[in-house]
Amino acid sequence: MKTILAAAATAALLASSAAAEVKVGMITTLSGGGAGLGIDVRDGFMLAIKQSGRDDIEVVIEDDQRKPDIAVQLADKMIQSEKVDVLTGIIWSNLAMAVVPAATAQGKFYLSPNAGPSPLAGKGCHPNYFNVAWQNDNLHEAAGAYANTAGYGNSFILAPNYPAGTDALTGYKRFFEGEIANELYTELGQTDYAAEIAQIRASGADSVYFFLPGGMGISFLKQYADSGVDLPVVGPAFSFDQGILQAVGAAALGVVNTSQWNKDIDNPTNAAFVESFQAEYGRLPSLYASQGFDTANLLISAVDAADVSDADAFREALRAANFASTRGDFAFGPNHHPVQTIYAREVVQEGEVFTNKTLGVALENHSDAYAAECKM
Amino acid sequence: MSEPILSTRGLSKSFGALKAASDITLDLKPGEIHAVIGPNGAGKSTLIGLISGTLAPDDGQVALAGQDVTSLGPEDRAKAGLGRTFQISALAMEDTVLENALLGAVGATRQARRLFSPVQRDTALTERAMTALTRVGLDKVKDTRCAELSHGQRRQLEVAVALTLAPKAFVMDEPMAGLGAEGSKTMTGFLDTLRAEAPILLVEHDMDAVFALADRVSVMVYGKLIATGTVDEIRASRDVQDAYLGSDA
Amino acid sequence: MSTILIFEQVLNGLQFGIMLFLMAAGLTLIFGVMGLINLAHGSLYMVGAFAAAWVAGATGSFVFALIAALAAAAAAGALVEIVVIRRLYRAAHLDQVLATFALILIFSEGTRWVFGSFPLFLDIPETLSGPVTLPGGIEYPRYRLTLIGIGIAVALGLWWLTARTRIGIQIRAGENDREMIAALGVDISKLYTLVFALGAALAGLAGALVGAIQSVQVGMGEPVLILAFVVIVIGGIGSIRGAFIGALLVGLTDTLGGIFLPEVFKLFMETGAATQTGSALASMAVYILMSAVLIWRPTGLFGARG
Amino acid sequence: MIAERWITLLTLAGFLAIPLWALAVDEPFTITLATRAAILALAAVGLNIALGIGGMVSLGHAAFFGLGGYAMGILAFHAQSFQPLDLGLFTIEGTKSMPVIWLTAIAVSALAAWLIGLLSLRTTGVYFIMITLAFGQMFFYFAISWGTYGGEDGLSIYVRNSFPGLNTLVPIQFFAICFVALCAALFFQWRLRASPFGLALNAARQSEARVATVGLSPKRLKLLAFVISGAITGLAGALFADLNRFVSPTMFSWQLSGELIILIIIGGVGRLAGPVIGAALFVALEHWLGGLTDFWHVWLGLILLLIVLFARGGIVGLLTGKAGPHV
Repeated sequence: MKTILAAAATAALLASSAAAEVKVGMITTLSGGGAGLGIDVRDGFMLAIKQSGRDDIEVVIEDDQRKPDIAVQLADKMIQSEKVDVLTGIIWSNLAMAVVPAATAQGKFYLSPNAGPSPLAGKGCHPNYFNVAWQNDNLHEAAGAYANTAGYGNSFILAPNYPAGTDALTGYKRFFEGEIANELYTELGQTDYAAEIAQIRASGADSVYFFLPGGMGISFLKQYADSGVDLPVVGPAFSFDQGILQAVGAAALGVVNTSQWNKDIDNPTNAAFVESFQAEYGRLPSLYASQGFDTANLLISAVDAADVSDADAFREALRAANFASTRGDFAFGPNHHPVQTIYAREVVQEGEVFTNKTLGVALENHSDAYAAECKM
Repeated sequence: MSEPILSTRGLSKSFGALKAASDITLDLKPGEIHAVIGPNGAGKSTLIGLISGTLAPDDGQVALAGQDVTSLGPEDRAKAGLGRTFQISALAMEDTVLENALLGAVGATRQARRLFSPVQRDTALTERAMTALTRVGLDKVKDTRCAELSHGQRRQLEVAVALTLAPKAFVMDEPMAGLGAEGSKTMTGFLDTLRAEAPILLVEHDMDAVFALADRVSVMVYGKLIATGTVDEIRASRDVQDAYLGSDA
Repeated sequence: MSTILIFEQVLNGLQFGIMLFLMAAGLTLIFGVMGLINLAHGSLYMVGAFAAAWVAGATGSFVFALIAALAAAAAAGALVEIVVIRRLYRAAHLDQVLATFALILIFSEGTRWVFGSFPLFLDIPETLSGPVTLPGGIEYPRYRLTLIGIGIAVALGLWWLTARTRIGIQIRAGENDREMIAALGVDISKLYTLVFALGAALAGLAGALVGAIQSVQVGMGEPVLILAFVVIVIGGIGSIRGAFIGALLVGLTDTLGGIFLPEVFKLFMETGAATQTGSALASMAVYILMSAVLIWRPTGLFGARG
Repeated sequence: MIAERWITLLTLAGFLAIPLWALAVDEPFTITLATRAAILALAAVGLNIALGIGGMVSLGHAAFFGLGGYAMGILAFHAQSFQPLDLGLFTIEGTKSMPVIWLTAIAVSALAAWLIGLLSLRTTGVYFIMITLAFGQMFFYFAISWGTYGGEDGLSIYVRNSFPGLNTLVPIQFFAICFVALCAALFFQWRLRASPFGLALNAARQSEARVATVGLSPKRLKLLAFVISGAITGLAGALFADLNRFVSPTMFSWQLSGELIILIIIGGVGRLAGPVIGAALFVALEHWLGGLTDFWHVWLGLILLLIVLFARGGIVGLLTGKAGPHV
């Protein structure tokens, strides 16, 4: 055992004396349902690595199949066998909850390109955990704030019956000042919303807020558009990202949704990102792609500033967030979650393609509700 | 006159509109072989089902050794002392001959709750099983899988498993079927000696065997018993001639 | 809660049930005739939806899309029957389970290989979109009414097919006795391929019809498959009539449970907890229904006894 | 053709050799993979007693796997948060001790198996498959919406639970625990199969009428087998949770029940080594094919098809040249 440890130490010394090699483990969903999100994160991330032209960052990519136990197993592999320094890539909150606490406890850095479950932002926060996307509640809070400015006074709100769904409705209610006509928890994976739409019709609400990620959102929007109910709909960006919009089609036109990013956000990094992503992959980038891209650029900025084997210095470099984000200004709050502006955007049609147009700011320099609980 | 070991009183069973058994009353006395004969579809299998407990009667009672067993299921009737063989072999076909006989021994000695000691190393159980196999002449094929046995051997194994139970009464559903002339003769000889251990209610198509073995014969037609008597009485009965023997034999 | 809303929810439950029936009918037919547990039935549903989405995208015609869905699913079904399933009729149920599970993997990932990881677009045809006003002032989507109509037509068609036609007689005979039907001089393997393709076509039709109001994506078939199994088990395996009743029961239980259970819990709990508890119980409702039916009648409502 | 006994011994020897080799060349992840395979094999051994010997095709064994997992998760959660578990009448302290957790997992899943078995055994065949599925789904949806223990997010346990005298965080030591548990279960199954009970249970699978005729109740035999089966799968669930230091409702999913059945069919139904070979092969394929292509499920599907079509009786059936028990 001793000799193995010694060998490992020598190897570490050698590595640090050479060009600061950084090994990144990316665990993301590349097969089965929901693979589209993981593929976008991966493509965005790898685009940034490629553009940086660096050869001192090595990325190992593995498919978690959206199964928590597989994700844990892959994390073990990356830590034990690949000996990565930084982990990233997980899309889903439940997978993040399975992987992140154990990984950070073992001294690894974790950069979240998508999931931001509330325990990791509050009591369970960790100095080595950085969220580059959002805390889960953020976009819902922004939607609540937008609903106020739009003058809505009575919302019908619905989400699937699981923790992220509860968080979503809580987030919306945290900022929305009007009445709640009804609060509905649907079945996870539900595909038919006729019954819910009938309730919306009968509820007397003046607006609808829903959080139904993936195929659930597609089904809801198509059925809603066909139902003849014409209350305005607000949602988080997840049901209106570039990958999903084409499948919803005209049913989504005019729907307002909240996002920390859009392809028309006016800054040079974003313009270059949108253009190069399209050139590289032949499709418009989604917000997941932008998150992957930002995550990689944050990492690159930290690698430039500090040696990953010096954990404290590297952590400081990450905290500084000294990189040009596709969202414009980007900074971390005390719990290592973003403090950022969240926009309201509207679904529009550009030629054959459905996409989003920014309407305005929903929440300016917004942090999250859990930062105060974080002690680190 | 001795008390019957097994008796039925007014047993009836219908399947929809079909009266498969109506008002069947018969008994089985110590030391006798009582044969039930009748054409196909007469309700003999239904009667066996009612007696062994796989079918619940619409009406009537079954008593075994003075105990009313009408409400009991097949396993409890077996516990009460009924040894039954099947017309279509119901054996554990993937298991060996010995294993099937051992099952009988395990059931008879109520040892199925033992989870951890190998049954084949239990000398009491194996002796009980081997004794039964030897008596029907299957001891030499004890390690053969049932699926590889001939029809006749399966019949013999059915009887052997019933023997391991040391029952108070046997109910046998066509034990001669598929045996061939030679095998039939052996089985007839064996059953002849068996009646001293426990009486046998014998449902059988093989008339030679029935007439050679039976102390009494009951004739069943269309779900009813039309006659019961000694072999000679039955042979002489006009009713039986008309309903059955005349047309069939 | 108003009567209109309740009536509308009952319609929704019926419509959901009738779509389930399209899936369940094929499943129960295949099990009844060939004794095959076909887990890949959900994949045929997906094949139908993808074929419809692809053809609708290329031609813009919903009718062509439906024809394509029927044809593609039937062809996929026949192909699978000839290449794989045919070798499994005499195999243990467990081998059938493993083989058809393998088919799910191949179909799902194969579809993702061809069509990519993002959902496809399939829309309701112009003429059927929007709501209609029913007597009593209920506004109800025209497309969903059409679905109910198509489902009932298919149910009647199936009844006619099995009760009144030569092929139906063969199918019913095949359920009872494989040797007998062969002795009648019917080409049994052709009959099986035909029945399998018919079941597949029904699944494909359901996939296309439902795909227009849901999301056409890989993995869409499995949740429906599980529900379809629930349906045929409640109805009694092999019984088309049982599948129809079972489908309506499941559709109504699922829809009405989701609406009314939270309301019931609100009577004695605070709102947030009530909706969550009610929804949790609602998602279990069809399974509770199924186990209750099976405990009461171990072979389903219309299953063969004994 | 090879005798089954040798296959079992060779399989176990191989199972032991690979992690030892991995330890020597410092490939700790291979040890983790072997541990995962051992635990899945243990769960499938449990199912194999019900399925392979008793003929009960349960598509609800994930219920027991999940219960074992949550027994671990809940006890360890209360230990790490220092809040006793309030059961109304009395409270229980959380614990990080593996033996205590295992006993709890076994007891809880055995109780659940008794209840589920009692109701499900009224049915047979496909109806039995579906009613067990229904019970599994009820647990699944309950776990998803039960917020106290994380709902769909699941529960993270930060440090692996402890076993007296061992450091469970060292991969090879945790593997040793799981491997010993697997061997113990296999030994138990071997003795069980040869016992009077095993003989009767095996006969009950082939002919319920035969068993009833010798005075035994097939239902009661099957129920006891189902309880034993559920208890072993529950133990595996507790170990699986400890391997991942995480429990979530996916442990209750019907896909997991299906996977366990598939492991058994690949290896060989009713065979001692069947679940072990099946699990090892499945984990190896998952790992190796997953590394080759994003679309590895297609190839996995094709391999499974080939096994069904050309290796009746699974791998063990292929090696011994005997088809094995018919379920």
